[in-house]
Amino acid sequence: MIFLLLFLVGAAVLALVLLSRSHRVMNVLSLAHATAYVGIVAYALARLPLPLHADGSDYLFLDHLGAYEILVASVVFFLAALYLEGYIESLIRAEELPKRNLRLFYVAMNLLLIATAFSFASDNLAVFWIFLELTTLFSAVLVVTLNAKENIDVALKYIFIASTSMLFSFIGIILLFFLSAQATGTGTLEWSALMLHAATFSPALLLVSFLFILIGFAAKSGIAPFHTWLPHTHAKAPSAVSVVLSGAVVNMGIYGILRVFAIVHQTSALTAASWFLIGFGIFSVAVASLSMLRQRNTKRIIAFSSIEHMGVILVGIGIATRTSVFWSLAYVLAHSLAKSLLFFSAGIINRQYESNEAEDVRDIFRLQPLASLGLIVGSLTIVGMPPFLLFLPKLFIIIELGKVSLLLFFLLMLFLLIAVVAFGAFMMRLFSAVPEAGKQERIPRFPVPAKMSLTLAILITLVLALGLWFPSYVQHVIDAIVTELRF
Amino acid sequence: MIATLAYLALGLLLLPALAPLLAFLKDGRAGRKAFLTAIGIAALLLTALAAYVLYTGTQLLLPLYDLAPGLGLTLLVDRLSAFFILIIAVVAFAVAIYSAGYVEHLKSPVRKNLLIALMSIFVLSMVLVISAKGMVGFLFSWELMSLASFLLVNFEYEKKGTRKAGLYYLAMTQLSTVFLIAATGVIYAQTGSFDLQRVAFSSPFWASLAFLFAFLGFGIKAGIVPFHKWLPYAHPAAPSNISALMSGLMIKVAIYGLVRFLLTVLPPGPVWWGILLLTAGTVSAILGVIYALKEHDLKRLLAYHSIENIGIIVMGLGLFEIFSAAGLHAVALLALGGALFHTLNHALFKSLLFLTSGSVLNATKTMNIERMGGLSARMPGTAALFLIGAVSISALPPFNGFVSELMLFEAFFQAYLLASPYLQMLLVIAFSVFALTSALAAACFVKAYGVVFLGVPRSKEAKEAKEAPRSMLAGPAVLAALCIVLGLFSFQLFAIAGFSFPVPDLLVVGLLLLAVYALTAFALRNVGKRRTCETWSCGYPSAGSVAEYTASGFSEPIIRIFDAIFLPKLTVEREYHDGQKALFKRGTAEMRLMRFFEEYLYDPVARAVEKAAAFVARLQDVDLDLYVAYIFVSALLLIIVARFLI
Amino acid sequence: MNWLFALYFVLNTAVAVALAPLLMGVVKKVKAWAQGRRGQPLLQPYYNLAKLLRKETVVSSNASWVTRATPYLSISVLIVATLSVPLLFLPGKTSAFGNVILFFYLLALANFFMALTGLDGGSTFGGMGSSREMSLSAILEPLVLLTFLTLAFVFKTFDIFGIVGTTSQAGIFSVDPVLILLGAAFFVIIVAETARLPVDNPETHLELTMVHEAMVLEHSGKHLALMETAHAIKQLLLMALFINIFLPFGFATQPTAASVALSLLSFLAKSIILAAAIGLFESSVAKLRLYRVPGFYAVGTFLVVLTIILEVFR
Amino acid sequence: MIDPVFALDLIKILLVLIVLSAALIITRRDFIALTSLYAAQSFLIVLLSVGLFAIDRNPLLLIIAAITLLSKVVIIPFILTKVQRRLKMKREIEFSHLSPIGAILLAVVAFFFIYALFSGILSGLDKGVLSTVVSLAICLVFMGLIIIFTRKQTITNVIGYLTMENGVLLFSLFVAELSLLIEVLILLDLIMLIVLVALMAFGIDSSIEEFHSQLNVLDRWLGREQR
Repeated sequence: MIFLLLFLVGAAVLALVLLSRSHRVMNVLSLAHATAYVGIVAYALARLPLPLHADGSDYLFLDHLGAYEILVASVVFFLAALYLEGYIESLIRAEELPKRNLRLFYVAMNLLLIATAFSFASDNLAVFWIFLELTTLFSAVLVVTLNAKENIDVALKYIFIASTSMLFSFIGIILLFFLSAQATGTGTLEWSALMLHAATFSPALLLVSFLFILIGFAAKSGIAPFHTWLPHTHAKAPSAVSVVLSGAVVNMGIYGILRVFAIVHQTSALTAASWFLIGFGIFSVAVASLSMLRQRNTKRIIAFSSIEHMGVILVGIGIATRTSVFWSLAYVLAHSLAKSLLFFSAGIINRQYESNEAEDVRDIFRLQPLASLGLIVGSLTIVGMPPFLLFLPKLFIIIELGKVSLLLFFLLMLFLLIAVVAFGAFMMRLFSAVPEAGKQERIPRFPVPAKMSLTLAILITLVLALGLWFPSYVQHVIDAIVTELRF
Repeated sequence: MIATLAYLALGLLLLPALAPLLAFLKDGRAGRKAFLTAIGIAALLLTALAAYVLYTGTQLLLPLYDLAPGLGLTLLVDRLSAFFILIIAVVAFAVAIYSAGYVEHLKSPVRKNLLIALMSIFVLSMVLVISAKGMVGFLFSWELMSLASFLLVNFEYEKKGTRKAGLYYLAMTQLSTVFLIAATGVIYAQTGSFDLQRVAFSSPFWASLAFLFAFLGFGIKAGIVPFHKWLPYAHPAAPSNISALMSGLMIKVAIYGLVRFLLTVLPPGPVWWGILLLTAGTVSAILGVIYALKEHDLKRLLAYHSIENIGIIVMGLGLFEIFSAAGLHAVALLALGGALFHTLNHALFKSLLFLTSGSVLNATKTMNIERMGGLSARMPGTAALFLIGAVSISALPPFNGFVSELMLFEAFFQAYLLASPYLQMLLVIAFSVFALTSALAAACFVKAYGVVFLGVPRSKEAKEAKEAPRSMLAGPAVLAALCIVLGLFSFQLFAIAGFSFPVPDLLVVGLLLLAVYALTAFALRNVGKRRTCETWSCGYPSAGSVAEYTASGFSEPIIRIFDAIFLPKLTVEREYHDGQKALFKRGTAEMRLMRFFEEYLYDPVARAVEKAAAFVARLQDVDLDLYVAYIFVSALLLIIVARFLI
Repeated sequence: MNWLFALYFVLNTAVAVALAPLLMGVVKKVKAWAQGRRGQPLLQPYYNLAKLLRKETVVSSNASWVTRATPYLSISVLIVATLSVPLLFLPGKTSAFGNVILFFYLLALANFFMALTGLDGGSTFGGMGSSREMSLSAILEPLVLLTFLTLAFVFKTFDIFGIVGTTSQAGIFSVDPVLILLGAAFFVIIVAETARLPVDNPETHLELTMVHEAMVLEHSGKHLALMETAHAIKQLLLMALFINIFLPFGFATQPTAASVALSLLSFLAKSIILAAAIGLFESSVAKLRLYRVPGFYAVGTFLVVLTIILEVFR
Repeated sequence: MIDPVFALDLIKILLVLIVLSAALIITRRDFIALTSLYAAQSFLIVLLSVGLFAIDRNPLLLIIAAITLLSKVVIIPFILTKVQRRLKMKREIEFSHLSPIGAILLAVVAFFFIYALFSGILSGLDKGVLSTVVSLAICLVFMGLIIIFTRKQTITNVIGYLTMENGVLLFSLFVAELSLLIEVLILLDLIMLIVLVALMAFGIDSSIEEFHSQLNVLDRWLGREQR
C-alpha cells in the first residue's frame, strides 16, 4: 500500500513535471512530492506496525530504519524544493543555468527523490545497490545542468569513482548471497532474511564480503580514501543540489554500511569489522580536517566537513554498542539538518557575490544578515557546539570511543579539533572581511526571496529547538531501530 | 520557596536573550535598561540564594528539564557551588550596572542588543556550569559558555587583532574541552554514571589519569602557562564589560572545575598531584607577571595579570593537595581557604580593573598606555576606582588581595611541618617565586596607574578625555567597595564562617591607619605655607609630556634584570653616506622581545599541522586517474589485510 | 585591647619616632668620621625636620591628590607598622600585629604610594626613581621573605612576637648557630631597604646614582619632613628586627618598669652600634651600577638558601 | 550434450582467454581495437555461461547469456563506436602513470594477493577450481581499474569500467546466480550509465551549449523541447 502510494505520487509528479511549462508549477510539484513523502512516512512511523512488507513483492519493505532515513531525506528534499525556486531563478538570470535545462533539472531532482526513498525501502541488497547507482546518475545529471564546463568533469569524477567502487560492493553482495545460499539452500539478499541467518554464516567469508561492500558504500558516503569525488561535486553543484547530495544521498552509503554491519555484528567477524569501521572513520576525519585547513572556498570547506562527519558516524557505528549506534543515527539527522543549513546559506552568499571564493566576500553581515546568521548557526552546529543539535550525538560517540581506546579517542579528538579550528578560522575570515573605511564598495544587495529566507528560518529553529530538547518521539524511533538491528 | 527563587533568577537571566528583538523598536534604550535590570535582579537573587546555601549548608536540587530523554539537566547547589555562584552573581551585578552606560556608546543598535543578549547567556551558562549535577550538563553548559564567550571575543570582528584572538581562543578552548571529555570518559567508564560524585576508581592509575585530564582541561581554560597564550589575545579583543566577565569569572569557572574534581570527585590523591599543581601555579604566576610588566596595552597587561593570579590560586590548590597528602589538614585547609578567597578577590578586583580600563578606553580611544597620562585630573572617579583595584591586586594591606596572599604565605611558612626535605625545598623555591611575583605585581601596577592616570597627558585624546557616565562609575564602585570590605572585615568574616585562620585583624589595622592619618593631617594642617607651581625641570622650560618617564622606560630595569626570560633582541640597521662608514646617513633600531611560547610551542605545532595539511591537500589535488588509483591501492590493501586477519 | 597593649602602643611608637632621626644622624656622623671629616651634629636630623616644617610646601601643578596624601599615608603606615616590631617588651598576643607578612606589606604599601608620587609630577627624575625603586624592591622581596621562612623553620613560627619571644628567652645564638649566616643576609636587607650604599646613595642627587631620593625630589616643606621621618622609622624598625632577633640580650622578658628601662638602654646602645656599623660598611663600599645590584642581593640570597638547606637537611 | 569434463576444460580455456582479452585492452591504445576487444571479451563470457549451462543445466544461465549477448556484444559496442566516431579521436595519446608492462605486472601482483585471500577462505568449500576462477574474476575487476587510471580519455575509461563490470559478471556466474530481474535491472543501469558518460565525454570536447542540447535529447525523449 505505502509503496504503491509512494510510487504513484512519484510517477504522477514526474508526469506532471514533464507536462508543465512554468517554473513555478514544477517547483510546486516537487514541493508537493517531498511533502507527500514526509506525510506518508511519518504516518507509517506513527501508525503502522513496522516492519512492513510489500504485498506481492519481495523487494520492498519498510522498517524503522528505512522509514527514519526516508523521513530525513524527504525533509531535506522538502526544504530544498522550498528554496529552489528563488535560487534557480537567480541562476537563470545570471545565465549560470540555461533555461532549457530547467525541466531536466526538475525531472532529475524528482527522480533522485524517488530513487533515494526506494533505496531505503528496498528489502533486497541488490535492489538497494541498483537504486544507489541510479542516485549517482541522477545526481550527475543535476550537476551538469549548470552552464560550466568544469561541472562535466566533476560529474564524470563522481560517476567513475562512485561506480567503480560500487562494483566492488557488488562483489561483496554476491558473496553474501553465496553465504546465504550455503546457509539456507536458496540464496537470498533480503535484509530480514540475512539478519535471521547471519549467525550461521562463515565469519571469514562474511568479513571479506563486508569489506568489499564497504568499499562501494564508503565511496557513496564520502569515506576517505574513496571520498575524492565529494568535495568537487558538492562545491560545483548548485547549492540546493549540494544540500540534497550531502543531506540525503550521502546517508545512503552509511545506511548500507549500518545494515551490513548489523549482519556482521551477529558473528565473530564483528571485532575485525569494527576496527575497520573505526579505522576508516578516523582516517576520514583526519583527511577531511587537514584538508579543511587550506580551503578558501565556502562550499568546498562545507563539503569536506561532510567527509569529516561521515567519518564520525562511521566510528560511532564501528563501536557497535547500543549507545553509540543510537547516537550515530541521531547524528545522521543532525548532520543532515546542519549541512542543509550551511549549504542553503552558502547558496545565498553565492548568489550575493556570484562566487564561492572567500576572498570575494565583503561586508556580509550588512548585505546578508540572515545568511550570515545561518552560516554562524550552521557552523556552530556542525562543530558540535551546544545548544545545537549535533552536540549530544558527537559527545556520546566520542565518550563511547574513549571507552574502547583512549589512544584512538585522542587521535579522533585531535583531528576534530583541527576541523573545528579550520572551520572557525574560515568563518572568521569570511565574516571579518569588511570594506576599508572610506572605500565603501557599492555592492548591490541580492534580494533574498521569502521562500529562501523561510527555509533558513525553519532550519535555524529546528537545529536550535532539537538541540535544546531532543524529542522522545525521535528517541523511540531510534531505539526501535537499534533494537531491530540487534545491537 | 528557595527553589522558586532560583528558577526565577535563571529565568531572569535567560530573558535578555530576547534582546535582539529590540531591533524592531524605534529606540531600544528603555528595553535595554529593562533587560540589564533583569540581569541585575537575577544577580541579586542568586546572591541571596548563594548566601542561604552557604549559611545553612543545605543542598539545593533543582531539576530543569531533559535535554534528551534520560539526560536530565539538573542543578545541584552545594556550598562549593554556592560560593562560586556568589562570585558570579556579585560581579555580574556590577557588570550589569556598568553595561547600562557602556552599551550605549556602541554605534549600531543591533550590536547593543546583541551584546546584552550574549552577555546574559554567558552569565547564565557560567551559573549552569557551576551548579551542574552531572558531567553531561556540565559539558553542555561549559560548551555553551565557551560558545558565548567565543562570539563575544569576535564581537568587534572588524577590528584588526580580533581574528587572531578568536582563532587562539577557539583552538585553546576546544582543546580544553577535549581533555574534559576525556576526564568524563574515564569517570564514566569507571562508574557508568555521569554524576559529579565521589568516584570509586578501580585503580590509582585511573584516578591519576582522570586528575591529569581534568587538570589539563581546566588548566587550559584557566590560562595556566604554557596554555595561557589565548588570554592576552582574547581578553583585549572582547568588549570591556565582557573582558571583565571573562577575566573575572570565566577563568574562575575553570578553577571551580578543578576544585570540584579535587574535593568531591577524585579520591585523595598522591603527593605528585600537589607538586604538579604547585609547579604549574608557580610558573604561571611568575611568567604571568613578568610578561605583564613589558605590556603596554592596558587590557593585555591586565590579562597577563590574570594568568599570574590564576597561578597563585593554583599554587594554593597545590599546597592544599601537598598538605592533605601529608595529613596536615589544618594547613591544607588554610591553603584551600587562601586559594578560594583569592578566587573571590581576584574576581572582584580584576573585574574592577577591566571595567575601569574600559572607561579609559572609551574616553581615550586607545589601549596603549604610552598615549595616556594625567587622566586622574580628567576622570577622577575612574582613577580612584582603578587605584583601589591596583592596590588590591598588588596585595597591599588592608585590601582583600592582601588577605588571600597572606593566607597562602602562611601556608608556605608551615612547610617545616612536612616530612620530606625535598618537598620542603620545593616549597621554599615556590615560596620565593611567589614573593617575587607579588612584589613585581606591585611594580607593574605602579607603572599602570602612574603612567595612565598621573603626570601629564601624552596625547590629544588623553588631554580631552571626559569622565565616564554615572553607571560606568557605579558598577565598578560596587566592586571597589567590596574589595575594601572584604579586606577590612576578613578576620570577622572568617570568624562568622567558622574558620580560625591565623589572619591579622585588618579592621584594627585599618582603623589605626585612619586614626593616625587623621591625627597627623589635623596636627599639621596649619603648619607652613602651600604653593602650587610647575614641576621643576632644572631651570629649563618645561617640555611637557615629552620629558615624562614612559612606560617602556619604567619597565626597562626589570626587562634588563630578567633578560634571560625576555631574550631581548636588538637589531640596528645603519646607512652611511660613504664607503668608509664614517658619515652616518640614517638608521633604524628595533628592540624585540622574544615571544618564547609562541616561537617554540605554538608556532611549531601550527607549522606541523600546516605541513600535514599541505601534504594532504597535494594528494587530493590530482586528476581522476589518480583518484581511481587510490581506489585500486586501497582495495588491494584491504585484500592483503583481510588475508592476514583470516 | 588591654592596658598592657595601650602601654606598648604608646611606648613603642614614641621610642620609634623619637629615636629614628637620631640613628640617621649616627650613620651620617660615622660616615663623616670615616671620611676624615668632623661631620654634622648628631642631632642635625631633628633640626632639619623642624626647619622643614616651617618652610613653604610647594606642590607641582601636575600633581594629583596622590602627592598630597602620600606623606601622611607614609607616616601613618610606618607608625602602624611599628606595632608589629616590639622594641622594648612583648605585649602578649594580639589579633592584629606581629605578622611578618603584614609588616613587610605595610612597608610595601608606603613604598607603592611613594613610587606613585614619583610619577605624579610628570618629571623625568621622579619616574626614574620610581622605576628603579620598584624594580629593586621587587627583587629584594624574595630575599626578605625567604629570611623569615628560614626563621620559621628554626623557630616553628612566623610571628614576629613569637620569634622575639623565643630569642629573648634563649639569649644570643643559643637557638641555632647557623643564624649567623642569616644575620649577614639580614644586614644586606637593611642596607638595601634603607637605600644605602652600595644599592643607593642617600647623599647625592645625581641622576646616575639616586633611587630613593629621586622619588621624593618633588616633595618639600612638611611633606618632605613627613617622608623623611617615615624613612627614618623604617630604618629603625628594620634595625630593631635585626637586634631583637639576632642580638636579643637585654630585651625585657617581663613588662615591669625596671626591665623596660633596661631594655630601652640596651636597645639604644645596640642600635647606635648597629647604625655605626652600617655607616662603616657604607664608607667601605662603592656604589654599584644599577644592574649590578641584583648581584649584591644574590649574595644575601645565597646566605639564606645556605641556611635553609642546612635547616631542611639537618 | 557436451561432456561435463570437457565443459570444465572449455571453461578454463575461456577464462584464460577472457583474462588475455583484458591484458590486451591494457596494452592497446586505439579505440576501435579497444571496442572490439571488449565485445570479444563479452562474447567469451556469453560462451562461458553457455558452457556453465552445460554443467549446471540451469536455464537462467542461458537467459543471462542471451541478454549479455544483446547488451554487451551488440548495444554497448554500438554506442561506443558511435561516440568514437563523433569524437573524431582515433587513439589515446599516451598512457599515464603506468606503462602497459607495469600495468600487467601490477595485475599479476593483484592476482597473487587475491588468490592468497580466496584460496584461504574458499578452501573448505567443495568446488575445487573455485578459488582460481573467483580470483581470476576479481583480478579482471582490478585490471579494469588499471585501465581506468592509465588512460586519460573518458571513453577509454568507460572501457575500463566495462571490463570491471565483466569481471563482476564473471564472478557472479561462478559464485551465485542472482535473480533475473536484478540482472536485467543492472544491465539497464549499465546502459544508462554508458549513455550518460558518453554524452559527457562528448560535452568535454565540445561547447557547453552543444552539450546541453545533447543533454536535452533525454528531455526530448521524455517530453517536449523547451522553447
